[in-house]
Amino acid sequence: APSDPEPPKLTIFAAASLKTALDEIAEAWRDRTGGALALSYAGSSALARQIEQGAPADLFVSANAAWMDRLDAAGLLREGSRRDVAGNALVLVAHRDGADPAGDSAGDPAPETLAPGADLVARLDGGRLAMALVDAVPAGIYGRQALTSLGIWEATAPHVAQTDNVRAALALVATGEAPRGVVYATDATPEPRVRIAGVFPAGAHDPIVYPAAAVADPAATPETVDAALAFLDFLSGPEARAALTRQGFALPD
Amino acid sequence: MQDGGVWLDPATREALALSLKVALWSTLCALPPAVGVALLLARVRFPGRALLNGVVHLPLVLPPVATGYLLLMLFGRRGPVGGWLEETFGLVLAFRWTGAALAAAVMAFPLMVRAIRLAIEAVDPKLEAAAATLGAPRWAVFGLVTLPLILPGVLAGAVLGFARAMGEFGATITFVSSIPGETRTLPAAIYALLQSPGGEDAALVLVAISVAVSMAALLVSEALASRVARRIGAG
Amino acid sequence: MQDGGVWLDPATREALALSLKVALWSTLCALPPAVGVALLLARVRFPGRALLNGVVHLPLVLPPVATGYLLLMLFGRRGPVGGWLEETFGLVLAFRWTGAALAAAVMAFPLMVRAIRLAIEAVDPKLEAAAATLGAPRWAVFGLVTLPLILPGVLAGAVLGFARAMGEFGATITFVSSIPGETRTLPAAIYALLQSPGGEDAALVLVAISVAVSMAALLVSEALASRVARRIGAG
Amino acid sequence: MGLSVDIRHDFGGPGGFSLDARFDAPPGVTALFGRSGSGKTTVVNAVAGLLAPREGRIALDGEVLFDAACGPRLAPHRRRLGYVFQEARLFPHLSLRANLAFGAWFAPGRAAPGEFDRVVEMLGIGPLLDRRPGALSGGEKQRAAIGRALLSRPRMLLMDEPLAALDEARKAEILPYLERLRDAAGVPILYVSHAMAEVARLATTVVAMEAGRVARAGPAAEVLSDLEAAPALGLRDAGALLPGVVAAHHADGLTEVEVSGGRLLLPRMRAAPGTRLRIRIAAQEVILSRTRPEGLSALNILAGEVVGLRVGEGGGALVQLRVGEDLLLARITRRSAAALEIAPGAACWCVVKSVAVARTDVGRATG
Amino acid sequence: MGLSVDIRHDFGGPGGFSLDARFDAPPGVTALFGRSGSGKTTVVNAVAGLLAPREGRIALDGEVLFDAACGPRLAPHRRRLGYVFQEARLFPHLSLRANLAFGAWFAPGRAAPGEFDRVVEMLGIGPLLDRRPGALSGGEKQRAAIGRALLSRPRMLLMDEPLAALDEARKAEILPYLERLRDAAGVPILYVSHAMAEVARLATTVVAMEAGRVARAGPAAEVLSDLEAAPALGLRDAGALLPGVVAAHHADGLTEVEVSGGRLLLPRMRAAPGTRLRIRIAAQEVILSRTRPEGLSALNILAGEVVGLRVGEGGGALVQLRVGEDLLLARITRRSAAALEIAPGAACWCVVKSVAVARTDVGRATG
Ligand SMILES: Nc1ncnc2c1ncn2[C@@H]1O[C@H](COP(=O)(O)OP(=O)(O)OP(=O)(O)O)[C@@H](O)[C@H]1O
Ligand SMILES: Nc1ncnc2c1ncn2[C@@H]1O[C@H](COP(=O)(O)OP(=O)(O)OP(=O)(O)O)[C@@H](O)[C@H]1O
Ligand code: MOO
Ligand SMILES: [Mg+2]
Ligand SMILES: [Mg+2]
Repeated sequence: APSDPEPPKLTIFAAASLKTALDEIAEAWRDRTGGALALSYAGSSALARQIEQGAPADLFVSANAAWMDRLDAAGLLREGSRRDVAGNALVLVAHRDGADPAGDSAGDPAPETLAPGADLVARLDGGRLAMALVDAVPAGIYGRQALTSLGIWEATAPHVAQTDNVRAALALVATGEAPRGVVYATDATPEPRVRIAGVFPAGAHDPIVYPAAAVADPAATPETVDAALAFLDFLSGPEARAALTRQGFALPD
Repeated sequence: MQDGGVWLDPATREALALSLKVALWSTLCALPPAVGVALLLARVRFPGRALLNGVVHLPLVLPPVATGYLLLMLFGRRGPVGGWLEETFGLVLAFRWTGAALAAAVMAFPLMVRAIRLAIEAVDPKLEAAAATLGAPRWAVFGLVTLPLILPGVLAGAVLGFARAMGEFGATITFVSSIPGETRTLPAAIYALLQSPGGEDAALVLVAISVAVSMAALLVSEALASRVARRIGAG
Repeated sequence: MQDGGVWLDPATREALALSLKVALWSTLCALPPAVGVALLLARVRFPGRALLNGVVHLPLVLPPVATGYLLLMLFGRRGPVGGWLEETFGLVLAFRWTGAALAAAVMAFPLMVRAIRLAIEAVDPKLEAAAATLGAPRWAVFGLVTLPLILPGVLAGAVLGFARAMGEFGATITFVSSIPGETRTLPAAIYALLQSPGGEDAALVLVAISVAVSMAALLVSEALASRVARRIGAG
Repeated sequence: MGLSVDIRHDFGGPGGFSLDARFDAPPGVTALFGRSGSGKTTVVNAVAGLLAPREGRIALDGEVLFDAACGPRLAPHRRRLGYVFQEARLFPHLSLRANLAFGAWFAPGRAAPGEFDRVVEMLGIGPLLDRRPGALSGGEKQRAAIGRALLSRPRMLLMDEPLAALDEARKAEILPYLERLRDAAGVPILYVSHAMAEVARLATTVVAMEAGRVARAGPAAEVLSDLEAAPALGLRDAGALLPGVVAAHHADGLTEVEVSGGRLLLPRMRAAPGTRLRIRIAAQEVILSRTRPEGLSALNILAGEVVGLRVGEGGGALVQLRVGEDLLLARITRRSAAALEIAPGAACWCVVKSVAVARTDVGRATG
Repeated sequence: MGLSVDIRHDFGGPGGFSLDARFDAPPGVTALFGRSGSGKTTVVNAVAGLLAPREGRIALDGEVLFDAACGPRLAPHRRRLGYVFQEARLFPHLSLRANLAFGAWFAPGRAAPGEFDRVVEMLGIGPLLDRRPGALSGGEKQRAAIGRALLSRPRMLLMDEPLAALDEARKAEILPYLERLRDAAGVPILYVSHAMAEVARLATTVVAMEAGRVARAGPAAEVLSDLEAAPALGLRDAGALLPGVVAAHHADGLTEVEVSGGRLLLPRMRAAPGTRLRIRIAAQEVILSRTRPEGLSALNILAGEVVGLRVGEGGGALVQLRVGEDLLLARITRRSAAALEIAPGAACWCVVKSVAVARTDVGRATG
């Protein structure tokens, strides 16, 4: 409550891809509660490992369910605090030639829904398909799942250029280095140099969710625990949802 | 970022101040052991010399993330060294700026050692012998002859180390995360910006700041070095 | 990874071979310009010297990802330099191991320049003057006196560069991504493994390979260097 | 023809030194003589092109090497001057053999066959050829440095105290070689030395420097027999140069040399009868007598006439005598000068020991 | 007491050199004499502790500095030997002043007041104190190196050709200082030199080296007047040492010195009557006569008796004579030896010019 004398400062470890949205939400939280937040953005894997090593995080927002699962299994999460706070979609982006730097999508052809057996390779025109690392980085893993379920992974794999994170894949398409790329919708929408050329049919890959949970710290004061749980609630609240939506995130059901 | 530009953005200022603090401390703390190790490698033949040499170079060879991972495992609160340090000296490295300094120092260490070692190998041992015949014990020979003569190399090592520390990112963020005000250095801030849509412009500003700081450090070091060189050289 | 261990894992072997190729080529190609730039910085006072010095150090100061971005902008197919290279020489860097070598070379460049520059500054100009009085024109003085005398420094620079190239990851993957057999070097593989839960053990194996290779390179270089030093020194 | 130097230069810094040197060095050997710190090396460096004087001009055989005002500033490697530095400056990374060969790689034309071996032999560095400079003694380094300069086939040699680190025997082997170079090959030499014996033997021209200025310059025979120049050159080292011609070799190991004032018997030398020589007679080794002395072990007694007398401090006096057509200097005590009534015009017998004229004191005359 | 050296060492490599040196150096100045490459610097390095010989033992004043077998190997800085290197080896990063002061920082005890200024004055490097070695001439560097060693208050001085780069006048200023050091301060000196004049003046002991071996060692007066040792030391440089006592100073600038065989008139010297001196009479400056010569400018005529004769190659002969209680050497031609019927037992007059005995030839006698 805003009347609390001195709310504890929370440290939140969050996947870097959530930065814009979370910064906005943190601002709102501060305005609302006066509580200070320290947000540490990095790759989900690094953050998870740090929590394993006793990092002073009160909350963890991951881009990847697998790492959250691992912390869960290790008993490092506060019982019952885990929830999905956001979702995302995977899209096929294409480089938009210099013609329309304003990023006005009006002239763009409407995105197609990729069908099983679609000839992605032909659309590459000899170029590369940019993706995040397909067996390590979440966006890459989802992408590979999608292409596999469409039955075109085998054919496409030799043409894939993998990057260490999904933003780098986006950059490859944005600079025109790669004609096509598979990225999150949240990354594609604000980038004027790419257009969304395709979307994946529902069920082509596991649902993309961003789980959040409070970290179990036996030394934590009750106030901190309360504040952490309160922030989790706030994350699922209307203000946060609005911010997430503004950044293009889907909302969990 | 409100009106007033990045210069007034407290988060940026915080990151810059932290980067400077981390880079300075890591350079200062790594320099003496770097001189020591360089001396060992350049002058002493001992078993395990090759191993030491290899270990020193490790942070260069490994991807920074791997180095960060190893640091986390060793110096993390639950790591063998980190735990011991905390118990014995109450020194916590994990998720503190001290840890960021450690990571930066480790990454910069091979660069420092090499530069200093090169300088040591260029010192004419005849001068050291002359100092010894004048009654100077080993430490005095080192302090009065060797050290002044390798000063340009030490300076070069310090500059390389400082620059590397200013740019260090992979190992730092993997080891101590990116906690604002504690471990969020400029590179970590740049990374975070690059990870979020529309962050490129803000990232460019940080890049520019980072470049400006390092350029200033370079200029200062060059001026110092040329002064030292003038003293040693034509004199 | 089937039974038989990583040594037989073709993907690992591929990454190792590629890393070696990239590191070797980047070292070899960067060495001559590094010598040139080191000479310029050490010996010539010209306007823009500070700028050149700064530019050389940039890759050290910037987070590798930022360097990778800059490379992409400049040397990508659509980048000003990249496009020109492709048109003029048919040289494509994007998504090729050549691009990885470029990234590695750029990252290693400041280290090489520093080491070589230190060595150049340690050369007694009186020896070069002596060579000139014996009729040796500038290039011969360089080739017959300066270069042999700075060989230990060049070697040290090469080792630093090679090690750095073996460990380079951030700039490489940002610039040329990670394509198995073309640009997927050991560090990229290590990074990938470290991203997924449970990948640590496999990553450690790659780390060990990487360390072993670099140790070997170190040992060879040390042996070479001590041979050179013996020739120059007591002789 | 020859070398012409006319330069001014200042070194800044505490106790700064300023040089103002002007002299002409005709072909032959020009000795730069002067106390430590008088500016000899600075002059040689300027001639070699290693130092650009603030002001002035340097020309060799009519070709301007350096002109501070507007003219050329020839790079050192285009001057083709073989420089033997005061410190050996051998290349530490090259074997002695490669050090010696270094200059020849860039010299135009081809070496005289056997030249390398001759030089190595003369310098006594044959067994050391495969060593590196770091493993040589001080004198060995210096010899190698001499060889390196000689073998670069220079059009002029600059030698800065080349023999200072060497023993007498070794010097006696190198000096004749330098003489042959001067006479047969006609290579001019600018020669810095503190040793008057070397200077007197080799030099055709003497330039005495004092505190950055040329105190006295001129033909060696003239300067060395000059009463006024003697203090500047050092009294102990005063001594005149007599030109002579080998007359005969005697069975008992002596060589007879004809000088304008008579005949001298000197220790045997390898020079065919008829060879022209120059013989340094150190002033302190000449004994004067008003009557012709008899029964002395000294074999050479020449008749002379006193030309000048200079009484110095400390009980000594320097006497200049005409012996035949040449001038001789004798250093005696003031007491003797008084006792013998030495004065201009007085007739005197000059006693010179044969052996006092050391082998290093006898040089071949130029041209 | 004194230094005792007994070492063996081999350098590998092409034309490898092997050293086998054994000599004792009693207090005073021990001259290491020998041709270039004979191993002098190697011996000095071993004494200084900069080279550990393969085998042997070095002791100073009874204290073992080095014993290859089992004993101590004292580090150089514990030996407290002031070493003047053949090349100056000044510290390039320190001013001349700091270079000079370097040794004093580590020496036990306090410097004699004014010592620094005295040394600087004697070496003539006062105006250069604030310069760095890079801005000094060759001779200036060498003088600074001498000063540095002197000011380190060593218990022994090792000097490797310390005066080679200096002019005669400068040498004449430094030699008396070294003498005072030897006599007044009792600092023993191991002195490497090619210059016999220096050796003869300073040395109380002479060690002649040849190709890594000690060819002859002994008290200076004995070795220098020894007919057999003369070739090893260089014939031109042969000359005996006569002990003498200052008898009187004359108004005409001469000093009278009493030697066992009579009185010598020498150029004036600054030494009170009664001072004991040693005077080097170079063999080639002695003229022999069977009858007492008259009317010569040479003032010193001593009666002697031939002890030995050594006929060399090249027309020369070396004669050893007893003059009073001491031995004198004279170098004359074979022809004169025959003409004068020089043979052991023959009575002879020895003519020595006053001025031929240069100031550098007269030293104070030890102790
Ligand atoms: N490191 C080395 N390796 C091989 N030989 C060496 C080494 N140092 C010296 N020598 C040889 O040992 C011999 C003696 O050297 P040293 O320096 O003692 O001579 P030196 O008597 O001092 O001569 P100089 O008068 O020329 O200085 C020389 O022939 C030299 O070539
Ligand atoms: N770089 C310099 N800066 C200032 N002074 C210098 C520099 N180089 C030489 N000098 C001074 O110039 C003077 C002349 O030096 P130079 O080397 O020509 O003397 P030199 O006659 O060769 O003496 P030496 O016989 O001792 O070698 C010396 O007093 C020296 O201190
Ligand atoms: O936010 Mo991520 O874990 O870098 O895709
Ligand atoms: Mg000089
Ligand atoms: Mg020597």
